[in-house]
Amino acid sequence: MASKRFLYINRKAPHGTVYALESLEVVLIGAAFEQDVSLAFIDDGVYQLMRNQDTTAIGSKNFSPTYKALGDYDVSKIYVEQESLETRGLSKDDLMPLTYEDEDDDWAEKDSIHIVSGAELAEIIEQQDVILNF
Amino acid sequence: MASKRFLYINRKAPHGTVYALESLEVVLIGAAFEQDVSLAFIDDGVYQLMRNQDTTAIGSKNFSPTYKALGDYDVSKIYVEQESLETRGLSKDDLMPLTYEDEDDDWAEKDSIHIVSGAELAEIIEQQDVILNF
Amino acid sequence: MPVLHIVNKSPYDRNSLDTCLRLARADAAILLIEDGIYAAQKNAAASDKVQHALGKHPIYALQPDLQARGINPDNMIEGISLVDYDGFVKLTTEYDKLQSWL
Amino acid sequence: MPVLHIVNKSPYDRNSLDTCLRLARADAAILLIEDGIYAAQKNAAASDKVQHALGKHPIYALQPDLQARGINPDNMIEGISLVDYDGFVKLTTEYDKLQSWL
Amino acid sequence: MKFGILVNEGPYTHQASDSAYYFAAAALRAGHEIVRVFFYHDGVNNGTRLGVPPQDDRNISARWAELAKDNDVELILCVAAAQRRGMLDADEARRAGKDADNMAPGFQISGLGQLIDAGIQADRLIVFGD
Amino acid sequence: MKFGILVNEGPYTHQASDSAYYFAAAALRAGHEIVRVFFYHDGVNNGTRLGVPPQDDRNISARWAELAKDNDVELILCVAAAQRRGMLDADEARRAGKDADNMAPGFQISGLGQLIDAGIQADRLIVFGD
Repeated sequence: MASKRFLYINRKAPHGTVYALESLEVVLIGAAFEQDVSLAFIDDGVYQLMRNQDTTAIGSKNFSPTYKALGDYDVSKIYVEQESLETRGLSKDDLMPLTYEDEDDDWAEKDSIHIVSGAELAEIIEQQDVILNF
Repeated sequence: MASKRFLYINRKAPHGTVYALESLEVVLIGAAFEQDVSLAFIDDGVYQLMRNQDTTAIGSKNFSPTYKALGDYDVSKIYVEQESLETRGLSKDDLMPLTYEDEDDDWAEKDSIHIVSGAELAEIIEQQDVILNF
Repeated sequence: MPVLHIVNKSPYDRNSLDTCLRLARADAAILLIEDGIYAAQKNAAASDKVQHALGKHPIYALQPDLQARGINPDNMIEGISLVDYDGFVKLTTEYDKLQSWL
Repeated sequence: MPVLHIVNKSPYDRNSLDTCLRLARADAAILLIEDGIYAAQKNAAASDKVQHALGKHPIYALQPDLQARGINPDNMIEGISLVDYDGFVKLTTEYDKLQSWL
Repeated sequence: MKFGILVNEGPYTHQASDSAYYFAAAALRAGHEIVRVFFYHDGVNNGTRLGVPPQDDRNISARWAELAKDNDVELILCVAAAQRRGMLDADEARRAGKDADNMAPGFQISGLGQLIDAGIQADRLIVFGD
Repeated sequence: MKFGILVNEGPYTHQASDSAYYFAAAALRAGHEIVRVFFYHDGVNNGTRLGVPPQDDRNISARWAELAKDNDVELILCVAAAQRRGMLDADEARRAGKDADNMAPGFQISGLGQLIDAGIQADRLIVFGD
């Protein structure tokens, strides 16, 4: 069967609701299906990638380090909308570095995060076969 | 025991979520406790009072006629914020008429709905003992 | 074939309609369902941006959700088309990508 | 004694902070919890209105929620006070009306 | 055409499950196939057999089960989301050492892979949620 | 000081139940009394005894029950909201003709009047929700 293009759209902040955590669980399971996978972080979804999240004092699971494992699951197309970052006073430096090893380039370590404009993201959305929202 | 002032604040649209319905259930049960009861409708909460709601085609319970029974339960202080109406292009004529019979005025039928400014509503909030949000 | 954007939240409570309008390409359609149908009402604070969006996108609203909420079709912004659930299904066959702005 | 307003939603997703600021009297305090703490970040789109509100209201933010979300106290708007859960309880004893903007 | 449906919210609190149900019914009416309805997050709570809604209200779980039976549609609850929230079938209950289970006939518990598979099998995957 | 606490959301999906728990623990630590925790809407789902959260995550229902036991706090689930959502104790299950129940020890089912009563009894009623 030909592979399909799956896009996971993340628009919700982490911790206030469970959607970010349970969305990440789908991405990790889905990686085994060898489809073409992309993740988009839009609006409050960009907060999911913030550095230095520490949930000790609210007692819930700190799943944020798991994003760093996405590269190992061959999930390396991570799109973050520029306008969503700007609205929140954030830049790429505020986000965790997410990388993957490019097997077509002698396993060089490369950046998974692509900061994109709304127009670019609109085009990425249109290229998909399956769009998942949580 | 001295009676307390209870304010129910309704900020959510009906039907999309169950909060409006379950909030109304509390008000009706609470009426038996002979406390001083007020209801405020703010933001999308004003949609709860729209005329002509008909849920036949979405299959859920149409609880909107129940608001008309509030007067019979001695719930007659219903505050609707003017700015919330204006933002949504609504006026009092778009809302169901809600009335009560005033026992101190020979059971004259009177209007329960008071359209208030934000400043007036802020003062009403400050006069309460217990504020319930759903 | 292009994208059908589905918006189910009130434009006064959440940012989902705004984000949808920011990210919908000119060939995409928009369907308002559940509390999203409040965006279809005319003479309201969100009406101008919806009116403007009608120049770029076909916009549909789910009639059962309008009726449930007491929004009279006469009070709808002109140019928005009403569909029932059969029409909703038909739209999802005509557009091959479905994006729900949850 | 006046009102403690509690806001638990992001100012970019919902309208609850805006409504809180519209309806909070000058003697009221505001506590940001859960996703509400994103309003405490400086140099962001909501910072100006929060800064302005600080002229009228004491504003508090729940430190455990900031820490969970990776917001560094250095990136907080100056004048907002951090409280832990013990401080949260203390605030609710000092203000005698509690209004949660759900 | 083949549809997959994802339901992210539980019964009664959000309209998502109602909207998904009416969409599913209309799709079947139009002659389409529904390859699977996948319930995730609080959506797993749609699978309870213990609900006792008021007489004058709909029974959301029973309605889903009936639609599935009449049209041979798979109703899948995500196992991880279901365990977290206390939605168990007899097998899961036994495995977890619980003294009761609460899942309704017509629903099945399975893994998240079934959601990805629905995306692969279906011509359209549609999501209903909050 | 006497506190009443209203929890409008279920476990795990929204932070409301966690925030309410930490607030309650801090109030008790400070020597305050909690007259009642009332669970309404999806909040009733906090009362399940069938939850099987992952090993590395908190058990929200068990944590509430323990706090209540150690500090003699009433945990009340609204009966109407609970019936709608399939959260039953043994009595409710029998009355409704159901073959199982799912409520955890430490929780009780009662009417909405208990919420109003909490508002009357308590010096402060605080609401946690979505």
